Amino acid sequence: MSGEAKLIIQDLCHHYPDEYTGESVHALEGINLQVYENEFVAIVGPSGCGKTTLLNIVAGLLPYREGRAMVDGNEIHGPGPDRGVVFQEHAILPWRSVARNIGHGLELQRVPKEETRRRVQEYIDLVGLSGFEDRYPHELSGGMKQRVAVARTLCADPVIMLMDEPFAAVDAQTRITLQDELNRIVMATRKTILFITHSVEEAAFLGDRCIVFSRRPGQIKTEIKIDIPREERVWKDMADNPKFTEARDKILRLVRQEVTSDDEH
Amino acid sequence: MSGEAKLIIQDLCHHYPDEYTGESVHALEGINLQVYENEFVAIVGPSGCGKTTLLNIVAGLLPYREGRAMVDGNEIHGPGPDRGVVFQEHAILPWRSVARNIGHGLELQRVPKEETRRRVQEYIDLVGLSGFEDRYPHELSGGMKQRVAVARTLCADPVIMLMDEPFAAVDAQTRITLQDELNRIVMATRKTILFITHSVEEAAFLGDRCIVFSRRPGQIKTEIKIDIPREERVWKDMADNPKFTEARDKILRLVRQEVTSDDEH
Amino acid sequence: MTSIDLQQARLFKWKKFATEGAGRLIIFLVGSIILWALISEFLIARPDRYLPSPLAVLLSSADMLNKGSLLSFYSDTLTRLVIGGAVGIVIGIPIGLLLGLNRFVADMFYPLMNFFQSVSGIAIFPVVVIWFGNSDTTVLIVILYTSFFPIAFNVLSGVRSVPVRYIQAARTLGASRLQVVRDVLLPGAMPSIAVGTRLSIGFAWRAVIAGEMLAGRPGLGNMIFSGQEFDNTAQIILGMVMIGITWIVLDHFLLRPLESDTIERWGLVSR
Amino acid sequence: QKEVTIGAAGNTGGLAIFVAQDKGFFSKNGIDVKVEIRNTGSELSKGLRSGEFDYAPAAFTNLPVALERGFDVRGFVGYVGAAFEKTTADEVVALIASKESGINTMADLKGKKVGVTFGSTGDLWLRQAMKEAGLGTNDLERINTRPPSLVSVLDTGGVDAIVGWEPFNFRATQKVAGSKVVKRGGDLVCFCAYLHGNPDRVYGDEETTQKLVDAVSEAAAFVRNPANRDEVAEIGARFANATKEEVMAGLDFWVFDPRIGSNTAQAFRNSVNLLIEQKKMKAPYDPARYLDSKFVRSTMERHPEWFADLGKGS
Amino acid sequence: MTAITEFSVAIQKRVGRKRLLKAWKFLMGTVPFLFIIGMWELNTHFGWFPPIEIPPLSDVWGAIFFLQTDCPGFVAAMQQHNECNLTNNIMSSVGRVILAGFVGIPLGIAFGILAGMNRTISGYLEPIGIFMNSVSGIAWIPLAIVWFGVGWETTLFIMLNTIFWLIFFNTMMGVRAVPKVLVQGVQTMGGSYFDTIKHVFLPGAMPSIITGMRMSLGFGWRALIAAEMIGGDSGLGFMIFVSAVEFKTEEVFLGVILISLIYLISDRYLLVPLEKWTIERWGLVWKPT
Ligand SMILES: Nc1ncnc2c1ncn2[C@@H]1O[C@H](COP(=O)(O)OP(=O)(O)OP(=O)(O)O)[C@@H](O)[C@H]1O
Ligand SMILES: Nc1ncnc2c1ncn2[C@@H]1O[C@H](COP(=O)(O)OP(=O)(O)OP(=O)(O)O)[C@@H](O)[C@H]1O
Ligand SMILES: [Mg+2]
Ligand SMILES: [Mg+2]
Repeated sequence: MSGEAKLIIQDLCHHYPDEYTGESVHALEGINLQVYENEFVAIVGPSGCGKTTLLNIVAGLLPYREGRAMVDGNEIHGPGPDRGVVFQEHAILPWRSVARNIGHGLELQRVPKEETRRRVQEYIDLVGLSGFEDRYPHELSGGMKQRVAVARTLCADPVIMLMDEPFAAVDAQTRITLQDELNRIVMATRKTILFITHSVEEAAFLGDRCIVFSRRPGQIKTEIKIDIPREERVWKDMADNPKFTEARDKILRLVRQEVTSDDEH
Repeated sequence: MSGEAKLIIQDLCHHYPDEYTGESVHALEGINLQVYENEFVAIVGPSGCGKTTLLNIVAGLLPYREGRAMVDGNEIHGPGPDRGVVFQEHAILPWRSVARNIGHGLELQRVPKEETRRRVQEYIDLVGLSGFEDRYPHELSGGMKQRVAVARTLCADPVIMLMDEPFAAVDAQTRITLQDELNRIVMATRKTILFITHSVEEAAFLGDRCIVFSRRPGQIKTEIKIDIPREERVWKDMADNPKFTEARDKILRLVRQEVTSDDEH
Repeated sequence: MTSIDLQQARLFKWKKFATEGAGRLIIFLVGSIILWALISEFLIARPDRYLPSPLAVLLSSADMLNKGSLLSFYSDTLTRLVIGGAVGIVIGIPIGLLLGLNRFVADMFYPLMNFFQSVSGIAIFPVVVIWFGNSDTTVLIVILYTSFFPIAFNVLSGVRSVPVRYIQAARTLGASRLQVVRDVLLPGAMPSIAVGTRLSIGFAWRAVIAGEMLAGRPGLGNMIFSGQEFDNTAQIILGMVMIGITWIVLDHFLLRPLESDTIERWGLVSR
Repeated sequence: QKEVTIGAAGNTGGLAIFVAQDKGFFSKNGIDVKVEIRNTGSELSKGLRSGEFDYAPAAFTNLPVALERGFDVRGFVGYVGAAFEKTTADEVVALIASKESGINTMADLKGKKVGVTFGSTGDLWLRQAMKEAGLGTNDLERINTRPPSLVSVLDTGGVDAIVGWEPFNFRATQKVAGSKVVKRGGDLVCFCAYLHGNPDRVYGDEETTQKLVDAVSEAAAFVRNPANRDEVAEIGARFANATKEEVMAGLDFWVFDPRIGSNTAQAFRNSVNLLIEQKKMKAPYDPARYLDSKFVRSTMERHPEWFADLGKGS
Repeated sequence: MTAITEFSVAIQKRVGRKRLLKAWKFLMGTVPFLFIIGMWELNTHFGWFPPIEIPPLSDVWGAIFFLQTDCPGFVAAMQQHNECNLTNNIMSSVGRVILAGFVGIPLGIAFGILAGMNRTISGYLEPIGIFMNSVSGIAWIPLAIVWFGVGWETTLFIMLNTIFWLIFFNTMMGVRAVPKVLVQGVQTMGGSYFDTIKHVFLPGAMPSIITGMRMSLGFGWRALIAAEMIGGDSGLGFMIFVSAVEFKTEEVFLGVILISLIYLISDRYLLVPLEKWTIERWGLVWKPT
């Protein structure tokens, strides 16, 4: 991988205390992971394997005890604007207009008004929401809301962007559009991204590298490189792209194994 | 057609007054229709063409001014137990158990308790709800609720049964089961039925005669006889039944015409 | 599990007990009584006048129990609540029904009812006193007045919110107007009636206390009021504590179950 | 023999009624009476209106207002006060100031808070006393206080002074350390109250009314007799919310004179004039429409001994 | 169609059926009021009930001027001149509501937010609140009189006690209902603890707070009137109570009518629109409490 590691995770484990019995749930076990600059890492794995847990730790929303997690060389302690998060549900604020939602991160960092306005407009254009600046979230469709969420995170210019199943809640048609768009945005902004998904197709389509998690306690099972140039990653051409179908089928097999062994369990 | 006409509709028109402008919506225009004893008439037509309006008039829920509508030779004035209605949404009462919902019509007509119990049990068995007598509607699935609604109407022993898209709100799988079941029930009870649906397949599968409505103002466009013996009407054999596929495609074509001309409009 | 784990688990359980549910409540109650006693003992210059100690309040209750006045006040107040509240509800339900059933009647009387609802029961007290003197009748009228509106308005909206489909279905089964009311509208409005009843009794409870105070009729309200007039602060606090506890018990064990029962039984509201 | 309900105020002003009840003067004169106690005069009037009582007393301070608005009653015997010999009687009313307030004279009231029951005779007296001392209505703040609360508001320092009557005055001086009487009485107003009932009641059963007047007159004579002080105080303590000493102290100031005469009428007129001045009434009210002396006259003729100790008047 | 139906259809077309229905509804609603006023006038005429029980309508109207007799004018009334009895009482009641609102609402919001964010705090504040709400505001009056004496302090205390807990509970519920992701979203953008309050909890709880404000006005106004009657020395509640003592029934009627009008108007034209505005603007669904 080109560049330095933006995110470094070493021997990370996590246990949740159980509310009732006091016994703990073992969610993550010995995770070692590095995400390099400009890289798009996708994580897939069976439900409940600890993907969200990992992301929350990186985002600083969940304190950790065992192992280390560093962004840009700094140990993670609590959330910060160096790691932008896009959540599955629309985490944008209903009481702020589109423009003010997107500019929120800059506002919190006390960036001057003029500068904020300029950058907000830039990202509004980037995600194709021109004309909707003054709308409120309840006036937008689900797909548009997620675009606002992506733009909001981008606008704060984080070192790494964390996305937790961002497109899980939108319908299939919109999802495809959003994936194409995200791809375009990644090309344009060259962001470093850690992307969590349930969908194998999504992982294969978007990721430079795809990491497959095992069942709980979540461990890294394999990682698969997907060597398709970003320019070629457009859905309408994908069905014919052998690299894509191959990667997809491989990931699918690995995930299936996990799910089935889970069932036997 | 065998037997006498149970339902006679002559030159029926209907206008709704508009709440805002005071102008009226022309919903039905010159409907002439007869439903004979033991006959199953299905009505299809584009959305908003006035099907529900027609059914409400026959049910007596909507007063009409122009034309005539008679059941069993009596002019229709208000609702009555001679016309049983099965609505799309579950119109069964949440505060009555299954058995008491089904026996409600008999209760209202002050049929003796013993007799009521016997008949209710008969219909519970008929619709396959034995064992659920004392459950409350919120404990049932959508399909089961519709079975209760059908049993309730049957139990009151109406001259004609009116059904307004009764299966529109249940999922596809359940729907097929319910259609098979309704067919079986029709065979067993030999009821006269006026059935409204959006689904061309449903109309072709259930109807002895299918009436296609034009766009609003609703007029009868054509009627198609479907000459399949009831015993043969089972979904698993239908795909191979040429009479069925032929009728279905014919109705489909007619409805498509209406919808498309609607779009051009 | 190691012994350390066990110890930790025990600690965890204890922590849970201290921060949640009944345990927290017990700690809270004991704590606040101790705090009260301390404040009364050390911070207040004339505790018997401004904040008598818990013990003084307890003694005052023993004293009043002895004289028999406490129980008689208590039963007087409850009797008034039951009579006034019941009459308010019994009048409120049919009127709410009538308004819910008939658009014409509703259009006509809704604004009137709305106006009188905003005239709070306590504000009409001086008027009622002129009409009926400082009598039980006055207190009852004020209770009735306050408890009438919540139930009437709730029944009205309850009846209105019964889906038209239910009514149509019953009609097509051959139900008469009366049968529709009995079989569809009343049960359909039941959750609202339960909510309204709870609200009504809550309003009535306030009205009883205020009415007794203002009219000087014997009861808990008057007990706290005369406590002030005769400089017996312990009696005031005793009365307040009894008022609070009575309401919590009444609401928690009688009215709330009534409400949730009707609503949950028929699955009308998914919670 | 039907039971008659009589309302009385919970202060020592009702001694004649309490004594009549306790010593059996009612039954002796042939009536069966139940006595109901209320805190204020206005509560009594409202009770009479709503039919809680057959007879009740009301003072000349708030009664005329009600009369003007159609409250139809006839006063037929004195309850407390002495508007027969002269037109005023207010020794029982006093202004009591707390030690901290530093009030020594009426003039010191300027800018102070005074607790007084609105609409009571005490209120009327205060206004007159202020006028006498050259104080305007804005010079001090009047706080409406129900009679039983008078002592405690003075005690807590909620007010600087109170205007009340017995037993509250005496109680205040006893309970509130350092408080003292700044002004008492002064022939400013008449603290007069008469027993009355609505005309149907009074004239519908004149026999009962007469018996009641007889009983009250006899009891009043008993109360006035200095030899009975101790016993009277004991009875008073049981009926009113007061101690024996408090009742005893009140006996020096209350006058129990059942008679009705032209001075009574004049006292009534004076009171009405003050009320008009205060914008509480609109027009004068003829006392003849309220007062009826025929029952007391009859008693006086038949039992002169009950009135022998009283002075002359008209 | 007959001429009449034609005419009616023409009118319906011109004005709009909805608007006609609304006007009709309004007219219907006034009928009982007119009837009551009519009966009231007839009573004055025939004297069924004496004026002490039901004063003539004209007297109630006249009471306004009577109470203001020596009031030098509008400016003086605003300055609370001593002779402007009616306006003084109105202003002191309304003023107390406003004052209690100014103190109670921010306090209630502050504690409500703290309690909503922190289970431990709420765990201890909640039982106090439940008990305080159970001991209805009115039952506090005697103790308040002991503590603060008769006067504005007592009435203000009663108001505050009522308002504070309602706002507190509503804010707490509102804060608890704010989805956690919204908070996390702000945190991950570098928002501080204070930022989450300002940008998430406060606006998120706003509809609930405003509902609480509506309830406060309803309950607070009632409690205030009662407190003024029992332990106050000014205000509309005080006025009607004193007027009743002095048998000035027309002033009592006037006071009662004013009390409900002030409440109705402030609820209808201030709080209901405010409630609607926040809810509709942000597309938040209103949850009945
Ligand atoms: N707060 C918590 N307390 C206790 N256990 C938790 C908590 N959050 C998650 N878990 C448990 O930890 C495990 C991992 O959860 P996590 O949400 O990380 O899974 P996931 O991979 O994101 O699943 P999904 O694909 O369904 O989102 C699950 O078994 C879950 O039940
Ligand atoms: N109460 C009403 N007032 C005014 N217009 C109405 C009313 N009910 C229905 N309409 C109008 O009358 C027309 C026919 O309505 P109807 O409900 O009978 O159609 P439908 O064929 O049942 O449609 P769908 O298939 O969608 O159920 C529609 O255009 C509708 O907008
Ligand atoms: Mg997850
Ligand atoms: Mg329809």
